[in-house]
Amino acid sequence: MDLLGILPEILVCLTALGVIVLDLFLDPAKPRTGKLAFANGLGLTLALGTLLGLHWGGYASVETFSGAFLPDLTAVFFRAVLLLAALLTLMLSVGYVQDKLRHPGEFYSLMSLATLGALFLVSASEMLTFYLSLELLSISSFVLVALRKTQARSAEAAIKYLIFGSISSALMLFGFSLIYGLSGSLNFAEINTFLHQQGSEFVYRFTAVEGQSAPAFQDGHLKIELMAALVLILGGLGYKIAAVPFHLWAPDVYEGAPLPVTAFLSASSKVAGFASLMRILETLSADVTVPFWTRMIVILAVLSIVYGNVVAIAQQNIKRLFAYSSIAHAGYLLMGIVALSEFKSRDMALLGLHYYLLVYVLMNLGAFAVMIYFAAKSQSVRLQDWTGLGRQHPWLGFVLTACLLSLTGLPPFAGFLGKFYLFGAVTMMGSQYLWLVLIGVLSSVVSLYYYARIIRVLFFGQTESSGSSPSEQTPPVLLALASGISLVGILGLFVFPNWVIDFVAQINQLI
Amino acid sequence: MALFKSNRAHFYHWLAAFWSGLTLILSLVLLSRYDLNAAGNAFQFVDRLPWMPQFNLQYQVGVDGLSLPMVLLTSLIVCIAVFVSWQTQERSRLYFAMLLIMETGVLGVFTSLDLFLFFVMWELELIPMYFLIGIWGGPRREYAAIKFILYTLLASTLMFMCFLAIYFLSPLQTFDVITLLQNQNNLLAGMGRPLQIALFLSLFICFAVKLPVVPLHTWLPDAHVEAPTAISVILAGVLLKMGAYGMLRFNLGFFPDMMYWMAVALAVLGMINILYGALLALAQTDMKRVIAYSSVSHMGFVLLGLAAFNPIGLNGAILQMFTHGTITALLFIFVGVVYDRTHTRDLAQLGGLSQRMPLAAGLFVITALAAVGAPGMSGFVSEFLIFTGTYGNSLEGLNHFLIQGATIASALGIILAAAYTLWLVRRVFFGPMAERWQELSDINSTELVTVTVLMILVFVLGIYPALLVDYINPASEHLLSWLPKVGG
Amino acid sequence: MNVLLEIGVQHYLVLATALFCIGLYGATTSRNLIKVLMSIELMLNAININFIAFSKYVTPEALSGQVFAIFIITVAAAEAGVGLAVVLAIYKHFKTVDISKIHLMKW
Amino acid sequence: MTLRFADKLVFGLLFSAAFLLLISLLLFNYGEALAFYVLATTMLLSAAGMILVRDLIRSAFLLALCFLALGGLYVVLNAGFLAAAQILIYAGAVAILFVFGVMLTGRQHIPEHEFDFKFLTLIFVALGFFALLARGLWNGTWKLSAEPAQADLNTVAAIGERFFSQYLLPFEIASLILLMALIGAIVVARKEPDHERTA
Repeated sequence: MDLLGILPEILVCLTALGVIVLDLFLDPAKPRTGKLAFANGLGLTLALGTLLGLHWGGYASVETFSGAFLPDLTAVFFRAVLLLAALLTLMLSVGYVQDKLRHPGEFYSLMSLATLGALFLVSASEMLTFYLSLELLSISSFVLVALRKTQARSAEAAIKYLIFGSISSALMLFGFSLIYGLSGSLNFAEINTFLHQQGSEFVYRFTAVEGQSAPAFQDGHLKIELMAALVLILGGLGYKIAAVPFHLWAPDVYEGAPLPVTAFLSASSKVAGFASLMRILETLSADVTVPFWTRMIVILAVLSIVYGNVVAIAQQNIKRLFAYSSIAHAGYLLMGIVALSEFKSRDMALLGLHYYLLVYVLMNLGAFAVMIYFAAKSQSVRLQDWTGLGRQHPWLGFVLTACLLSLTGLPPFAGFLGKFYLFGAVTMMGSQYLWLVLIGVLSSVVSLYYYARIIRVLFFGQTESSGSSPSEQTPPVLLALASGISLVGILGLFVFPNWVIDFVAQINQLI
Repeated sequence: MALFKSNRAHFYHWLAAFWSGLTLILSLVLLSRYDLNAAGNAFQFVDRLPWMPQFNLQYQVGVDGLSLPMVLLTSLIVCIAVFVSWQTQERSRLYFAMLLIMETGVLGVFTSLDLFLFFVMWELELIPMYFLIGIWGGPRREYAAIKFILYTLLASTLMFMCFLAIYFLSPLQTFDVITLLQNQNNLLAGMGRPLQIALFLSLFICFAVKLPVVPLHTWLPDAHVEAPTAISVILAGVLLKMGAYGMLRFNLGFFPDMMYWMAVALAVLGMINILYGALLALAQTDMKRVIAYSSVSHMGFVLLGLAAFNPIGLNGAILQMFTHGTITALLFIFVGVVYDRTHTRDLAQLGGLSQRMPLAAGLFVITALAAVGAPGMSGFVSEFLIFTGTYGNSLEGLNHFLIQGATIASALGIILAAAYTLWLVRRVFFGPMAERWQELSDINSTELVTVTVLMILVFVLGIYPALLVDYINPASEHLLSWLPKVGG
Repeated sequence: MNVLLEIGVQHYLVLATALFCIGLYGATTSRNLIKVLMSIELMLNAININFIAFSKYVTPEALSGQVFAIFIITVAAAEAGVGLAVVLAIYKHFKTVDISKIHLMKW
Repeated sequence: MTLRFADKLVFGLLFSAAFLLLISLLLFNYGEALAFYVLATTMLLSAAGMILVRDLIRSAFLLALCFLALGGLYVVLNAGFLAAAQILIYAGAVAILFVFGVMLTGRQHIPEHEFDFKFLTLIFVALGFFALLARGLWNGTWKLSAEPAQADLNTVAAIGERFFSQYLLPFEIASLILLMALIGAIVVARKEPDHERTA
């Protein structure tokens, strides 16, 4: 058995276990967050290094574990993104964990386990592994959300997350069971082959009756069993990416969860959700199913974009605002998924999805890094309490501004290029989807309104005369480093997007 | 071409002055080395660098007779704006950084020869503007800033859509402006007529917001009033030109036949702009608002010149862009001078200031004359060219007369302009003076230098317009050569 | 009558669907958190019926459905454990397990 | 507690009937159809009762009954190992876990299911969903196997063998899930030694 491909996962797993064991040996009376974070960061860095080293070393991925684990190039990309996200989350969390959480060991261990679930999720190639990795990610997220035990909101968020999560994973499983019944297999590749070969059996044919005019249905309707499977699976995954109407948990969970956990959910969980959605849809794509799921995704995309952006305008709580913003971003990414359905726009769509998810992680975590510091400074996550913070901390304020503008999709930040690829892919599908692009573009303008509100509060407002000069309050090194990495990332990816393009082109050649 | 390397200047006024001065010198060098004898259609100093070769995307810049005056204007006005804002103390580092980033953006707009780069630069100019208005602006700055950015961004989304469609739906699959302009005939091949019209109109609306054309102009007075002086100078002097530039470069360049088809509409829009702006200017009590609306009026002349579809009118329009840039900059500088001393722009409170600041009053009178379009100054030349052009416009039949009618109606705008400008002069500098203005000082040397430089330019162009028209004319002839029926 | 007497995969599917709907109904309408968790268990059990029925009728040799069901049971147990722990935390803060009274944040 | 008598009736009847039938079926394998119908009815009724009964403890016991009946169904489906697992894990552990949960959170009376318009609407939505899905699945084109299922397949050994070959990775992930749930549940449910409450 070839264990080299799974080595990064093994390292992350060992890290998670190592951290919890290390926690036992450390004196609980002394501050131990730093040591635990260091150990965890070391493990994650090692895993990321291994992953990249294997890739650059020319290691060719092979299916292992009887087809359960397929670390193809897409998976390599997303695993790198996920490990990066985990590292950034780790960096920005240290201060918060030290101040607010009583269980640093459990926090870091669970964070690593959740990351591990996400890693397995993006490279799973059969339904059982897929489901189990999803649950590993989900259940550890539930616990992470509940981890701030002194806060009632934390528990409330956790229970809401848990209920919604369990129901939607049950829906998805029901869909899985139907697919299993239809195809007789759990393996993604076999399911895809089956649908290609016998997909036409799942369509109601309307044959012309003599003497009557020909029926209007050329391709017919999908039979209910396949349709139900598709709807249920998409519903379950729609929850993971917080697409409307499966978004109900998101605002409350974002608000109630500890801030680093919110950051983690908004980055890692979303990346894992989209990577897995791409893989599932690729599995379920055959001539008969593609038109159906395309229609569904279009509806989800439009609803998410419009709803997320419009409701975000009214938010006063930064965490809630980011929840709605993340819903809207799910909508933009779903537009890319729509463009996956056609051959001519497929390359562009893949590029858009890969690029945007990478950039999304950077800009979101950059924003959260600054927000965690500001929240600690002002002891609040309400927008009006942040007045003038940008003036006190011009550098962090600048990073936050850059991330917000990138989220809006303004040049010269990478978010702009990402949106360009996504919208471009949809444009390539032809003029029948131009209205979708128009909605996307116009709602980006709407999003500027609420992002600009944050910027306005940070910079335009009157500085409260707290008498503290910027120099005496330097943010923690790691947090500053995380925000710096994000900033460099979103600027650098704008100027040098080529390596991502080349990488995705490589993926396409393999497909 | 090193014009773009000027952003992110780090500290203080001198550094900003140095960079913007350097940019000005460089653009003058550019002017002197520009080859007048080359054919009008060629872009010169083209510089290209692959950016995303997979998408035929590159960093490509260059200038022609249309963009060269604009580059010159931009670097001049920004340099002047730096001196105008010499007094800015509060967070000057950020202020000048923003100013220079904006200059980068605007220069990029005028020189980029790649649609994608053009769009990036177009947006790049927005963000600093938002901060400049929002942080250093007047009492209602937040409202003005967000209104400005939302208007412009909404408009530019239309442009973005249009560029996407041009790239992905046309057979050319490129953002390269030079290639696109050379192949404009099959640029739109394979697209239905409604889509073509939609593309054209979305581009037009985008630039119309920036110009601004009348129903879309409401952001302008707010932004002008709330912005600090130097920013008003840039806003009126440079940013409005971006709209006109876009219209000439892209609407006329990519869709010449549709532009031609819209000629009458253009003339009428221009006329409305001129008259409506002038009438509203008459009704204002805020100095800045008067000038803001006069900008609307003056930019109407650009539209009108465009509608002539002959080189004379087009030369006039481009020249008008330049002269309006200089003259409005002058006007705003004077508003700034007055406001710095009196801390009010309310015409009801001002008056008789010439007793305390005679030099400023004298100079302001000259500027006002220039704004009105008195002979001997550049405003006169450009407006004269526009009127001659449009009166002898190259359309046929009824349209010909319709445009002539619009021209005559617009001539009324000149009278109105005289009315509101002279009225402004009278209300501010003459008449009885309130007691509290006794302590005012006259215009200082920094201000005097900036004003003089601009004023010399106004006179020079007024007396010897060929200085610029020589550059402009080949470009405008080339632009018109694509038209289906016009013989140039 | 033959259809009713000869038990095939359809019968199990309909049964599973019924159980699933009952569970879904309970999970979405119940006001008691513990009952919600119990309803979710019902849904998972309905899925198990599906998998095991398919395992018998579709892939009698491979047994993959049965294996899947075993894992679902495992995960369900884990989920129930974590769920009840969170419910206890809720009870500690709110002194109730009534969903309609847990609304620090608007739903 | 108005339905106390009805509760008792339902509860007692179901429990006794189901146990008798379950045991007899397990022992004598008395006809698949009959077993299916009896077990299915028991299961559905106890599930519905679990949802509708107000007392939580009874709910929990009805849930256990439902799990038991399911275990019986698994026997009918030639899944002996699963039946054992079902009864041990679900009926034995999970249901009892819920009973503990009910005890720890106090047996509060939470009013629900008023017989009003909303209730009726929801019932109809649920029924409609069920009807649509059931009809589709009943007529579904499943990939049915040609050869009949072997009743004597040694499922325990077969499943064990598959755990360590084909499904090794899921097995490992499942072990991680259990570990994580253990850590998580302890962390979340544990009382803090010096519990200070901050706003």
